[in-house]
Amino acid sequence: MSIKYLPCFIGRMLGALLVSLVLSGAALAQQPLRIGFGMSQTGALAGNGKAALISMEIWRDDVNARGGILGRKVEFVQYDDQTNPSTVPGLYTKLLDVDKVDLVVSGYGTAVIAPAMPLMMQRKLVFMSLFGLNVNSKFKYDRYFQIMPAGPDPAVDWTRGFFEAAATLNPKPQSVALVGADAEYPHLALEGAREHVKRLGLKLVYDKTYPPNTVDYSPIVRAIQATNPDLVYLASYPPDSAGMVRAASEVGLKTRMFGGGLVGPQFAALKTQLGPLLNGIINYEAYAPDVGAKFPFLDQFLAKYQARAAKEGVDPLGFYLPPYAYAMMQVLEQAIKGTGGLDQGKLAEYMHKNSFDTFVGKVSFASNGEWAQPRMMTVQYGGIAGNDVAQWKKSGLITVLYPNEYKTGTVRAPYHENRK
Amino acid sequence: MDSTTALFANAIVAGLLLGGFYAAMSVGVSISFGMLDVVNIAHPAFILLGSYIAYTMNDRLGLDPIAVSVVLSPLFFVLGAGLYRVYYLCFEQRGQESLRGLAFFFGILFITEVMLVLVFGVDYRMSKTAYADTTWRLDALDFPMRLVVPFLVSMLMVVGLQLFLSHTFFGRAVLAVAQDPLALRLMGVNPIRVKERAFALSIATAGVAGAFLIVIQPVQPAIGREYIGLVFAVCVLGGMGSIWGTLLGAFVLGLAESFTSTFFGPSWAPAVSFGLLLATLAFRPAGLLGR
Amino acid sequence: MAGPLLEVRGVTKNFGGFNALEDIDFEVQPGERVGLIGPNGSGKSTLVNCICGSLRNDAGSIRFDGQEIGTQPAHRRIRLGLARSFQIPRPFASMSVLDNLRVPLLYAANARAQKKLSHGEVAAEALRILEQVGLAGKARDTSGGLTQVDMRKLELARAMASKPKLLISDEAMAGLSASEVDEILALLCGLKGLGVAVVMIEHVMRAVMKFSERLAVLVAGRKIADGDPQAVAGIPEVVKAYLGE
Amino acid sequence: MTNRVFAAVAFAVAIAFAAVTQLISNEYYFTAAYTVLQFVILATAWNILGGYTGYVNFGSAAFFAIGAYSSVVLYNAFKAPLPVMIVAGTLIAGLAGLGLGYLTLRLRGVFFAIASLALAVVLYTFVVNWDYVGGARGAYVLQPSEVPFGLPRYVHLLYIAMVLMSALALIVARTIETSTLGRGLAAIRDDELAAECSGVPTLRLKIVSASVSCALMGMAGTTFPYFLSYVEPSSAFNLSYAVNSIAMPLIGGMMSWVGPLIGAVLLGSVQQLVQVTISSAWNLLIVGVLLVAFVTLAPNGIMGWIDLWRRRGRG
Repeated sequence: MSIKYLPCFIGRMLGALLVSLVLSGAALAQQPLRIGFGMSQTGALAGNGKAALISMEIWRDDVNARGGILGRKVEFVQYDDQTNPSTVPGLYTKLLDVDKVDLVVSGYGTAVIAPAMPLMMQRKLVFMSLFGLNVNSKFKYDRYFQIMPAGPDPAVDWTRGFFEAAATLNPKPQSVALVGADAEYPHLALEGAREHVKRLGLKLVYDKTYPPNTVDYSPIVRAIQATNPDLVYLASYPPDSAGMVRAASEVGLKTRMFGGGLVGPQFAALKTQLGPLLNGIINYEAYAPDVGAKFPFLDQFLAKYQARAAKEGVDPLGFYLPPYAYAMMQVLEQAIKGTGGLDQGKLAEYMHKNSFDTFVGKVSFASNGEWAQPRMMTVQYGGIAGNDVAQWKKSGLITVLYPNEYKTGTVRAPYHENRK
Repeated sequence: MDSTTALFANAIVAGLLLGGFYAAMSVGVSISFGMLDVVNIAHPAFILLGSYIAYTMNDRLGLDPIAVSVVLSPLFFVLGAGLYRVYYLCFEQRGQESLRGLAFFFGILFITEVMLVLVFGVDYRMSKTAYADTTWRLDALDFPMRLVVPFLVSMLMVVGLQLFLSHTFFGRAVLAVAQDPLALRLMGVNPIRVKERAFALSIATAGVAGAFLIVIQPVQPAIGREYIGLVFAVCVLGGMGSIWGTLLGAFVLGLAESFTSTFFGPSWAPAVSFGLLLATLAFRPAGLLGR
Repeated sequence: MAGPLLEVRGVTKNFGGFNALEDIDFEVQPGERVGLIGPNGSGKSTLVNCICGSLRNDAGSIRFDGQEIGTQPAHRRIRLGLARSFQIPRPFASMSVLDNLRVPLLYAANARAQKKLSHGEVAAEALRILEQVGLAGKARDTSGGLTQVDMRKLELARAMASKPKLLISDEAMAGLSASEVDEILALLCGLKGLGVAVVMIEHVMRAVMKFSERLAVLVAGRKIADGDPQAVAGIPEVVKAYLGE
Repeated sequence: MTNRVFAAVAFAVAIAFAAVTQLISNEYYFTAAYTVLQFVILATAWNILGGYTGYVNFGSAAFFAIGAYSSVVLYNAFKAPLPVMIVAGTLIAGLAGLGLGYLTLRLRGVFFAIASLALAVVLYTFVVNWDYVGGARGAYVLQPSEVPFGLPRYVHLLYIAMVLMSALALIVARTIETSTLGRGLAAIRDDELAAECSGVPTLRLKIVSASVSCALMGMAGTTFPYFLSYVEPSSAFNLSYAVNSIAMPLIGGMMSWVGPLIGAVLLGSVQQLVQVTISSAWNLLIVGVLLVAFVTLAPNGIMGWIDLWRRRGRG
């Protein structure tokens, strides 16, 4: 603010003070409800962070258009955590002690959720987190809630779909290769996959990880091919998802099922970049146009989201993370309305006991704060031609294999014959 | 070919292809750091700048990224010349190049990175080329064009640079400048001018290497940092100031990476590569082909 | 003590295929003033570097004060009482002139002394040496900003501060004016009174002839003459090799 | 001021800073101060080798991570008390510095710089593959529920630990600077060959300097696991530690212990401020622009300015 405006500013401040003094009693209820969080706007996960932020802002505008929550307008206080966990304790203490927000929610991803946990536990706050993997297994905090539909035992439930689909193959698969990036999510997914390998009595012929900044993935794919596995389960982040998919095509990987836990193809950027290379690959998705009818509210959201996302240059499809970011806020909204206030203990109790209607369907929480029912879908891509983004809005490209209530088809195996 | 032999042969091919790419990334550093004693830690930032320029031309006009980068390399040459002039005036002239020069390039690295973030955003970008998704097969050997094309152009560039430096007056002046600037002055050559051009040449190679990078893998502004270690490792491993050494160092690292990935576990690849570098520094500091 | 102070026997040094020094014998008696001359590239500086430990000789032995020093690191040799000045002055540029002298006083002189000097004594001693060379007035100046002749004086003063038994002065006069040469020469001659032996490497023949009690000549890595200065300067081979045709 | 007086003053100031925890209840200031102080230690430590001796260490993050991960090991093994973690991490990082120094400090300065970078990559890979400390998945280190000394929150304890460690680091740096050792290091920085020929045992001094510098960097990392509760390799080895520990002394001035302190407090606070105000890619840009601006326009940093100004005042 320049000096020129200072008197005007002071005048306005004095005015505001006067008004608030006169109306103090009545004004209290009219004070905005402030919700604070850190969200990655720069750094490795900034793309996802920005998409989530847009969704949350859409929710805020929707709520305010309806007159707010309990008569209070909703305001956000939001900082950039730079995808750097060490900024998180500072940001959240600032939110709570300086900005004095009424509620906090998490940023995107395990790495920035976990560092906020001790603070939440000390202050006994309800903490809704956005796509954290199994964060609460160590903290065991009863006011923690998580919006990713991974199920009560995230590690195991996350990979269940791939192996359930594999079990339907005829003849039954015998051997499996597990491979993933050296990072928190892939390691967790592989841990879960090992459980299924044991459960199904498969032979584990390859079980290794690679650094996520690898340039050439073909030696890895060849080493996997040398073990001739029936199944190849891959858990990866966007850049290495692209690298592994390319390498599999270049080396001509021959296996019956390939994929499972690739982060990246859920977003439009990688869908368009890889295009037909995705044909035949198994993966997980939170939404598919084929089962749009089972997500009756999502269309409303996507209509709002896609218009804004295109303008701001973030994920233009919004099938994956954005609806969940919106749903996270819906859960909080309903809990506040249900308890009639911000008492953290009552909120937590309400959230444990009730289920919530959101844009991603009915949500209810298990005792550890994860979804009571896993709902991530295992899918297979196919019929993709060219690299244009619009085709992904049509049905037919994403076949849902699991869970059964969403199933639209069966596995097309082997992978190398469905790749073309 | 039985499967183990094929695996082995493919590991060699993959290592060499990767090494060719690493050579293109590092040859500029070999000139600036190895020959001119300019610790240009921002080299990867210029590589990324090259990537994004190639990406833009590819995305908007559908041009081949590598062809674009070769045509636009004079632009990088000019950029390099300008940068060296600033560096010379601010640091070399005052005799403070070692530490402050380094910090200067660190700053340049960040500024370039942020500029790229502001212009292109933080999403991964990749170029589209006709050959990227094709693979040429010879018996059991795979030659993915995505790596072969950059490899070939890189070899042309590196060998061309070596011939240029060893067979022209300018080249010999560059080789001499690091050792004895005074003697050059007596020969009637302005060492500052020689260093400026040589540095400009090194930045021009960064532009071309940037196009290779975006042909090979998706690119995001912050990944430049991941290559700082690699380019200097290649340079020191092969031997400071030797282009053949850089080529050898690049192949050694490429092969080490592909063999570790194939036979031991890809997770250990960086430790093997950089362990190799540490061992070289401890026991043969002049590098494999050091003078 | 019997025997020479410095005794170089059969020292050889190769760079790649190039023989920089070949089988050099060279001696200096305690308190002696020796001149060492030779054309550019004859190996004088290489010999100094081998004696002082900046380079390692490939063959031969170097004994100082009765001790073999050929394998010791440079700082040990300095501590034994062997000091040198550099051809191109190398002051500690960020330090004051006085602080430049503190380094050898603390690390070389103190290392050898029975009674260590306190910080105050070190400063007093440094100032005394600066007075000797005529730099006392500039004791607080930053050494990086000195004039050429003052740099040379500082170079000698720093060598003297390590309390040497032998000082090797490597072309301390190159490029100085006649009166400046005389100043430096007077300084070096003054060391005789302190019982310090001096090896003077120089191109300025006037100074060498005036200074030396003995004169040695290096040509292309070999010593071709060693003896009385007047006699050596008269040997035709020396005249031919050193002064040109 | 003699070293003993300085140490007394430094600890007195530290205790005063620690006592503030009794007056201010707002946790944010302590969390922010913790981060700034962490950089004070890193910058001071880096400067012992980089500023005093002239050897650039790119691997600050690696030594910081050694401190952090040694604490993780001690936590996993037997929930060791905080002081034990601090001492152990400091020693282990110092030993790593000793080893690296012994292997590469006889080489030219740039080789040491590259070697420190290589060490960071090798250590990173080891940590990623070491399941006992969580590997790539990261490790959870939970703050004890009981806070000792009647402090309101655990972060206050971490803050006090950080204040005391900063005081220690500054005392060590100043003691070295004013000692014979410091003069030898400065001689090495100015001219290594001339130093050796003045009787300075250069290799030994460089190794001592590297060990102390790396040990203090490790010390800065020892409380990191408790501060974050969750440590994973990419946050512990974050490039920002390496960059800031170079940038801060450069901006403050590298010739004395005051420079890194000023640089760290200034740049650290600016970063904290930017984070909660204009919040975006600008944070990195500020470091970049400040670096370039300072090294080109004020090569001796803020302390250089002050010296110049003082001298003008006298002249």
